[in-house]
Amino acid sequence: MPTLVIDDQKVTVDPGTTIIQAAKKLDITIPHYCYHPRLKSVDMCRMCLVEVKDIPKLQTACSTQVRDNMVVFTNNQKVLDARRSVLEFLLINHPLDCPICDKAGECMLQDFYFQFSRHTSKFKEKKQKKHKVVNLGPKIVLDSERCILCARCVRFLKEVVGTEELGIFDRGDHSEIGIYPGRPLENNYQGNLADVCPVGALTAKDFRFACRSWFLCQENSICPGCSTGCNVLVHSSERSYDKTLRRVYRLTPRDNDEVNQSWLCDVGRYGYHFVDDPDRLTAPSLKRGEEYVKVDWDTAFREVAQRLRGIFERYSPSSLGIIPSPQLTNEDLYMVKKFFNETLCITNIDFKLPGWNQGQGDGFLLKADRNPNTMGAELLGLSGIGPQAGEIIEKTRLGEIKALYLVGSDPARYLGEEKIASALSRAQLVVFQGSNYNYACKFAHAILPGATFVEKEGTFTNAQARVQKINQALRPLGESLPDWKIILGLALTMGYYFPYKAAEDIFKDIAREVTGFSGLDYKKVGDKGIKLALSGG
Amino acid sequence: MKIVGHKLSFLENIYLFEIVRGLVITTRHFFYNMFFHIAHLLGYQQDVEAAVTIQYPEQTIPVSKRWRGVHRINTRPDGSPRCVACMLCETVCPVQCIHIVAEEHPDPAIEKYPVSFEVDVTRCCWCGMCEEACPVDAIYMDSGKIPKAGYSRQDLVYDKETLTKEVPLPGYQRSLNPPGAGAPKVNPMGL
Amino acid sequence: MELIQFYIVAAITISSAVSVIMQGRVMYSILSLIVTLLSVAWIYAILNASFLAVVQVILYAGAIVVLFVFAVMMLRYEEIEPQRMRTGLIGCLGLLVALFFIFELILSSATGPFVEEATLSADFGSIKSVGAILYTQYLVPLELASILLLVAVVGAALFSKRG
Amino acid sequence: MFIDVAITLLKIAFVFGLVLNIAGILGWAERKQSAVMQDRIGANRADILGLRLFGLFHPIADIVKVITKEDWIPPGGDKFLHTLAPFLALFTALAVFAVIPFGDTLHIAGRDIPLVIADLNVGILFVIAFGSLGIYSVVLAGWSSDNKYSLLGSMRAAAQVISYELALALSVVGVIMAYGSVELDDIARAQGQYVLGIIPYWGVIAQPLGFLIFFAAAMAETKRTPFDLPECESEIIGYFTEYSGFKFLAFWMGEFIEVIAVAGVVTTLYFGGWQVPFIDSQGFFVPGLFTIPLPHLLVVVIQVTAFILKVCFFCWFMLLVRWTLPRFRYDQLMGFGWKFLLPLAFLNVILSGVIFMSFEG
Repeated sequence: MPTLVIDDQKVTVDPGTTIIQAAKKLDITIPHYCYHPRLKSVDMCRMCLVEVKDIPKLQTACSTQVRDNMVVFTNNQKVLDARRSVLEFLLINHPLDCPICDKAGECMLQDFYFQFSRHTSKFKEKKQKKHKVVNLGPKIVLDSERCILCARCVRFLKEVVGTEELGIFDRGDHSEIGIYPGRPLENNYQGNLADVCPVGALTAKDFRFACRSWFLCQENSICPGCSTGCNVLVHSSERSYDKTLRRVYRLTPRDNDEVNQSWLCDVGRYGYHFVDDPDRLTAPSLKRGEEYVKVDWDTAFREVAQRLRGIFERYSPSSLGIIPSPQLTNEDLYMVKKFFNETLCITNIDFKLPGWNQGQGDGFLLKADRNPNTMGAELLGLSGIGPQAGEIIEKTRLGEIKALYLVGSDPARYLGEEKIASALSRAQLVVFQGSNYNYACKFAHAILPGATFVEKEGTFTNAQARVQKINQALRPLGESLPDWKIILGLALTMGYYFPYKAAEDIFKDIAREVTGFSGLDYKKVGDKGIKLALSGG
Repeated sequence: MKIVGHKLSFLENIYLFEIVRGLVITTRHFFYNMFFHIAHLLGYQQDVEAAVTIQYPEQTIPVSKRWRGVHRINTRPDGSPRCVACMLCETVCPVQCIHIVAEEHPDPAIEKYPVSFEVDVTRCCWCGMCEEACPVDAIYMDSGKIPKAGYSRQDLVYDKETLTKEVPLPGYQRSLNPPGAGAPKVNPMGL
Repeated sequence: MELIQFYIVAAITISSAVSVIMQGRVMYSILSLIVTLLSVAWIYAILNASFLAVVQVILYAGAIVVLFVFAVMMLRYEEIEPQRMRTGLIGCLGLLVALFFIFELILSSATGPFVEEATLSADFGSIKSVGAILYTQYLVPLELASILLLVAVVGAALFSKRG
Repeated sequence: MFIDVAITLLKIAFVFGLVLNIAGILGWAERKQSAVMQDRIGANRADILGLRLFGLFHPIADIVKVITKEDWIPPGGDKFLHTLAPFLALFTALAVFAVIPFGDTLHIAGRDIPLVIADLNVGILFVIAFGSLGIYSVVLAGWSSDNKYSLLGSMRAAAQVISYELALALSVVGVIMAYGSVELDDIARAQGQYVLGIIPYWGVIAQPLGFLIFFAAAMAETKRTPFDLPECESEIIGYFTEYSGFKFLAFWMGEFIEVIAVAGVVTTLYFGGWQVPFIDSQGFFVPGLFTIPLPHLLVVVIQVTAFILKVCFFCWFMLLVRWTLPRFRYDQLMGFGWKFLLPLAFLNVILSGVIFMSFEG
């Protein structure tokens, strides 16, 4: 185990470690462009030069492996001069158009220039003109003038994705990134290119010009796109919602070695738009004749409670069907189970609509099951109590089930509109609770707006039975509420009281009652999640 | 707290003479001003002012060259705003009165432009920081205008078209590139 | 002409006086009282006693009832149901007294006027004549009354200082 | 008979037309005068077809504005009294003009027409009586508004008016002593005499102290600066807080009418009424030397004009005072009334009594 000194601090690392990794252990950041912890080092940018004692020339920290008794200086004058020179070199042909560059504010070139360089350009000649606004594919735009040719993108596509669409063309100061003829960017991981690029050369079309990065807030969350449960950061801002109808501006991957490393697939990355979609349900509404009337929560609860009670009194609990969605958090699902199954003794609860897990996986991050919390729903016992979800719909069509309560689920997506129309139009009461409008809402007698994953706290259990936490990044849109709160309110109106003030209280009960969750709390789940100890594996 | 009092003399104490003194002062002003008002009406003594009032919309005080009035957006030769929607003014604005929505410009040389550029003058505190922040010589407050009153709040939110139409007060222009001028003299970004 | 005027004023006086008692709302009761006093002043004026009429307005309507109003303004404003006529001993007594007066009234109008008609001097009821009577014939009662008032004023001042 | 009624109606029309017009113009005068006094220009923006006329359209604009405003009655208030109060204020202020003589007796077509609406033999006492009835408008306005601040404001206003009424009434006693009558007509006529042959024997000569007391107390009665504590619209909530629209205008007009009433009474009592020095029914004369005879009608016109001018002067003077003096604090106000003006008024009565007695004796 070599022990070395970096800037007068001693550190012991595994053999084979590079200086930049060892410095990271000491919380010393060595500036770099081409180095990426998950890609091979190539020494292209020369930014990470550090001085190693007894070696006359500066060494690249990203590729020099540590030796025992090595003494490294990352911050002395020699190193600083070198960085300055490297930056001056890199900026020779840079167009300096930070005001219109999407990367401004999170650009490493900008940061390091202000930190180390602040030079006046000595370059008198004409700047090299290159291609600007080059369409690399449906999601990415390239600006060659801003490119510093660190080749991170090229290497990402080669090493991680393996599709190798990008390459460096031409020579010298004419060098440019480009796609091979006839091989456009079509893979499912292009979004990562914009993240990987240290400067503003590659920008995401989805985020391009939508917001300056410094206006954004970040919150840890989990991608709701599939059962992988990739760790993400939600970048959000409410400042111009009225003008742009946008509050969530992007999702970026968050490091988690166990789940997604540093990557995020495009399906998940661009799947957040439903959060600010115009079809969001923003106020509880009740059907009056053919019209929907917006009401306040109390009125909505009273009406739903009254009609549910009416059906209970006239028929039996078996005339009521609940179809929750595996898109909901553990807390929401637990609340569904606790209230409808354990308190009201309804057994027609099931989330497995036919075809619920038949998306298309790609074998890397994207799973076939496009629901973030299928495992959680299974563990909480929301399946297999009574008939399957498909049977519940069928029973509704036959008139055996008089009332249907949909919690976030979209049966029309799997079963087709015709079937849903024939079933739901027969029911005496259809309550739709969810965040966005869908076909089933057409038949709902009451619509209760639920919050989306960025607007509530909770946990998802991914396919590897890993419990991961989502945090609230935004206020719920309009009057919408987290689903557990809606059920809590409905229960209270019907005369059942549950002592929950926050999602955390519900999770405590889950930990107490559900096998696998025992002993957990939000603190233990933390930012990176925790794997459940399941007997079956 | 120290109260510095002034002992009233007997004459002051019985009010009467002090009241008369006050009345004499105001009466003097009244007749002095009245005399000149009438003289002005008859066309005499025009050079003597009888009132310090300035009849605002018709008459204005000449403002200082540094005075900050209603914002204006500088234009390119083709009349489009010079603004590249970098949102630095929006960022620096201490009262958040500027709202910009950016979009991709069809011309890749310009690349980014504001679809909507709104200044809410009801919120503006006239600090002029937007002027200083602007990297492309686009926003200036040298129109020398005081915002007009409006019947609704929306009337006082100036949009891109309004702001582009504003011109600098003659002789007061602070921007180095006049609106709609040819080749810009100052071109920090090559735009 | 004068008689018609008198009957009108008398009607106003009596009806407003009844209103003083029958009103449910205190403020209206007091306003009726003012109307009563003003119409009494009018009667004085008809009787050529203009000084008395004006003094009636200044003193009663202008000063004394203002005190009443002040007192009422201090109280909480509540609507009071007009009280029923109370039967019982007091009611009977009141009825008896009323009957007696009505009887007297009928008797006197039947037997002719109480006072013989007299010709008035030209300045009857003017300030001069009232003053002359007050300061000659009724000098002592006037002075006594003014001393009483003075004592009351001094007493009030003293009490307000002490309080 | 019929002609008598017609003449009385004519007089009423003349007086009220004059008073209401002056009151309307006072609203403009107040703005303009204060502006001129303070080196400003004042309201001059209202225009009809570009014609501005020194802002004379502002009173009209004000009235249009006020009439089109919502007439609001507090839901918890007393609807009847709330409506009654402002009109009571107008009525009591206007009634005073019934006894103010605005000219000498007019001899025309064999008739003697006294130029006063009602020649009551109680004269000045009538003025005081209606002044004291004016309190009710204040009290009822505050009480019927169902607003505790209005109520407090009305209490304050009523207290002030009652306090100053005493000094007001007592200061008049001196005038009554000087001219030996309470009738305003007699008082005005008696002021045609001359002291030492050349000085007009006006009330202000006979009663200088009484004049000051009367004027101060009368200004307090009109509730204008420096005695404007009941109103001071800008900072204190007063008795007409809950008033709007036309009823507010009624209070506002009432205030200006009171100003004119005070000016009229002061003119009549202390400044010779309709008397013009050295002009009597015979014509213009220089005492002891000669007389230039003037026609009767001209003399009457001169006298009536003189009366109106005097009233206008006092209106102007009261505006001048209002825009010169700062406001009293409330305790100072009450102290000034009770501890200064009232003893002074008593002193004035005693002094005048002694002086007149010694002159007569």
